[in-house]
Amino acid sequence: MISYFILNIPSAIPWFDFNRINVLITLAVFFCFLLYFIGRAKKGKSLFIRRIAGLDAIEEAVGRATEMGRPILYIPGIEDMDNIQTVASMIILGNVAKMAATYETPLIVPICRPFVVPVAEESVQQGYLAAGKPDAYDKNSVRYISDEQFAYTAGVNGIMLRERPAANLMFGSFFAESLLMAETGFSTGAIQVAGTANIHQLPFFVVACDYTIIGEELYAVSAYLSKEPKLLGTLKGSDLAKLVIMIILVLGAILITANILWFKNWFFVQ
Amino acid sequence: MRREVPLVICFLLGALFIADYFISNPTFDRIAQTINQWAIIVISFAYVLGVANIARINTGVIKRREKDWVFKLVLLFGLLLMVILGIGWGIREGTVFYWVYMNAYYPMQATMFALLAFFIASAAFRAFRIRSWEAGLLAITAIAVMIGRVPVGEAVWKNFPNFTEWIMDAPQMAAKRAIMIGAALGAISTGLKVLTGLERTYLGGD
Amino acid sequence: MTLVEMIWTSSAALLTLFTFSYLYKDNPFYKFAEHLVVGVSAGYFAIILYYGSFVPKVIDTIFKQGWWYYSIPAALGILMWTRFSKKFSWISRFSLAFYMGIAVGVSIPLTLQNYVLKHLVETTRPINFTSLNGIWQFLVVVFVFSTLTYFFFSREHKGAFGVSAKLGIGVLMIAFGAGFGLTVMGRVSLLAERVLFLKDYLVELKYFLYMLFKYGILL
Amino acid sequence: MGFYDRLMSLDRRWIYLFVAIAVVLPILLEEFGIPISIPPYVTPEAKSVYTFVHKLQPDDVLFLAIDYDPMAMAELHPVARAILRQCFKKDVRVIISALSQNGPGMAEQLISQTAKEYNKVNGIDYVYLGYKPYPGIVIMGMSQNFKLFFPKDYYGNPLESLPMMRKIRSIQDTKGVIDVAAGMVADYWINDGAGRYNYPLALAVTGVMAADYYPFLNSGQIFGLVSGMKGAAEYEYLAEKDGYMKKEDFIANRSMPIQTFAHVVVILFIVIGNIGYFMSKRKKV
Repeated sequence: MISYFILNIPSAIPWFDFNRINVLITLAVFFCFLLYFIGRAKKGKSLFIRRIAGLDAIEEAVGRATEMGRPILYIPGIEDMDNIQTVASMIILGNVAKMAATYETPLIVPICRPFVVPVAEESVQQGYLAAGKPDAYDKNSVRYISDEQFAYTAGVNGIMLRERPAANLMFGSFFAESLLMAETGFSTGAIQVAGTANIHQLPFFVVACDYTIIGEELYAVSAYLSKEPKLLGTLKGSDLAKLVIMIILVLGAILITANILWFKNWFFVQ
Repeated sequence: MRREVPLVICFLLGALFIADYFISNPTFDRIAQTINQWAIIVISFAYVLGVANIARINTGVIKRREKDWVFKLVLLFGLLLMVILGIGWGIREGTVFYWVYMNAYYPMQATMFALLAFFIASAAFRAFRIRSWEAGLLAITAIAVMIGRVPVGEAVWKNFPNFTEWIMDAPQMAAKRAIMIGAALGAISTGLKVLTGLERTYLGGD
Repeated sequence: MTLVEMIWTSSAALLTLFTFSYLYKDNPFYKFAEHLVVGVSAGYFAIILYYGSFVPKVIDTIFKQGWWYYSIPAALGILMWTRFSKKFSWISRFSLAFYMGIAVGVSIPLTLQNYVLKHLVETTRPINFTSLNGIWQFLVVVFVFSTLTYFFFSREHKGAFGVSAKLGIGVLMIAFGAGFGLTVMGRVSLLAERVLFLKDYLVELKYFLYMLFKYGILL
Repeated sequence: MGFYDRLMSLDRRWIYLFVAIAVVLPILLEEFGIPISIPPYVTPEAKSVYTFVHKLQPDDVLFLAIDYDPMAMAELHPVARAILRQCFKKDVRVIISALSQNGPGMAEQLISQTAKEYNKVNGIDYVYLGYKPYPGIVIMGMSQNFKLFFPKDYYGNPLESLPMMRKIRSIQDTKGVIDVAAGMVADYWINDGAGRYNYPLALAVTGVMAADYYPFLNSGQIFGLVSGMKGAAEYEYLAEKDGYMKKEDFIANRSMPIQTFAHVVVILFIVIGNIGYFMSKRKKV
């Protein structure tokens, strides 16, 4: 049994895969960017982050639901926790739960993967706790529907048609069900805000929802909502990384036009 | 204990797998692969939580005789039926489990998916109004690509397929690349926040 | 076609129609189909997982192969069930953290490699204004650049920066329009498949009833 | 409310009705013996997949991943079938996996049916591995050694007992991978498969996914892309020209008229919506 793990390794194989040193360096540099800005944020230096329009849309949707006295539907996508979009969605969920708790508006969270159930429950509970209303937390708000994409969609559409939520928030990793849900949501007259980094579904959200959060904005919203300055620091760090990438893009194109190849080749991963 | 131990577990495993990417030692690789398989095992136990959640919520509705409670009975019946059939008689082709899958579950699933053909039309009708320059670009590109996808395109203009190809290759691809790069950075920074314990919403309160 | 087969196919056809009925409006038939599929699919997945993962990965490895260390993940899995108790539910966090650590650790370097570095390398191509291809290539760089500016959070979209971000929005809209247009085809083929299924069913049904009434036999 | 306002806020059920007519009409026409056929325009990315298979020699091994379930059958079965036919006709050997949860039974049907047409035998001319959950991990495993996740094939034969698998340890020993996929399995192939272990990879995906994979085509991470029903029609067209299949076996090409009708309906509605929008705006001004 143990022998399964002990292999005859030719001594020529090095421990470190030198082909990937560029990935390691890039990762380290990116991490340093993040640490630097988190450090600055911790010291209390104010960091400017522009207002992300999607945030207002979320708050407006929650407000609408409160006014109409109807529930909020929060759909966290159909993928498991190994997709970081689902992680970001759970962070946003915690904050939406906090808003819902403050306004005492019911919240419904249908789930597609059983492993997400405990995480969603923790996030919602945490939100209610943060709003100072732990007793208002309804155990039935997080509902596992089904693992199967379209059975899940059917279940969610059923909730939309019969419980008539006034706000549909869809954040996470979505596939073909995006338009099925968004069109049904439109027909029930709900205000809809969606966000995903799944590029193939963005067109449908853009077309059918009132507001769409695109790609990286999903992560930015999750950082922004948590209101912790140190988490905002990571947004700055990722902005700096983007700036560096843009510089590399231009510089790389110029250098390669001048027939200088090493610069581009350095970034090449086997 | 309640907070720190999980954070340490998360950090150590994350570090192990990041290291695995850079380490080419086969023994190390094999250990990492084995632990990776363990993840699947851990998840499979979560199904008990899922099924328990379904049972709790639906029996609640039935007990209180809320609206549509009869349909919740149908739901629980379907669930029990599949579990009993599956455990009792197996799941191979030709079993009742398989037939229920093919004739109850599959047609429903396929029809839900097919509804998209209708929804895509109604969404297009409603949303592709040229209200602003952005909406105009959206609508015009959509129409152009639709024409390019069917043989009508070639009949209208010989180079139509090439034109749609260009849309796919230049602006379309550039946008996807930019979204991809941005989203990847966002995902990595969120991932690092989770590993280092800066972000711990998923673990809940104390 | 036997009677049993006919009943099965008829149920498939009926459920197809029930689901389509939702296009008109929500109704009891759709409700029935919806609840049935949710229940059946939840049961289906639990069973598939039981045979596909639990039996071979847990039971077989631990008891048949005697690889005792596979009881570690099994124990972590069982710890998830502490969520049924209010007092001990915090223990389930160990399992959550275990899975999250692995998932995030695996994805970080791969995301960087495949979604950042590879596309960076491929976007840097020589600039060459003498050929059409070269001009397109230059445009791709410009488009990627401006779309990236749209995703900047540290600055307001004003001035030259705003112009670039605006171009970025335009590029995004073109991409979304193209994605939408490209999809219509796939969705229509799904609908066509369903319609063909119903057509075949009607033909079979006609034949079946014909045989039944004319000759009184069940094939 | 004026005519144009009413046009703008047309009940969506009218649209549904017209879409239904557009799909049913060509089917009825064909039923009454009036088939409509139009040759497709062949895109280079579909052609490069075709040429790759076309250039394989007898006894070369191709890895075919059937990663979709019955949901995507309508769109992806035609191309999977065309590739299998092409391989069997050329005596190229094929290893097949099915990493989509509901796919293995459907894939088995396709494979055994096609194999029968060409008298091919599992274990000698092709090997069908079947399904294992968690595609990312399984793909990494298969790229190192098939036996890690598939000690036995779909039919329960141990891999070492199959003559075809004697010299083949992992995907790295094959000529390349063609992944016919609906859903994110394709990403796993790009990242965890070809990305880590460097073998040629081509995709055949649903129309909706195709747009996402153009960047990978451009970056060389995949060498070809067959997109949806249209791609399948192109593939069938090429395969028919080189004699791999007959016109009667066309599936994708036959559905093209339905597509054309439906596209025209969608475009017409967009145009109608805009006419309503502009006319009602002009009136108000």
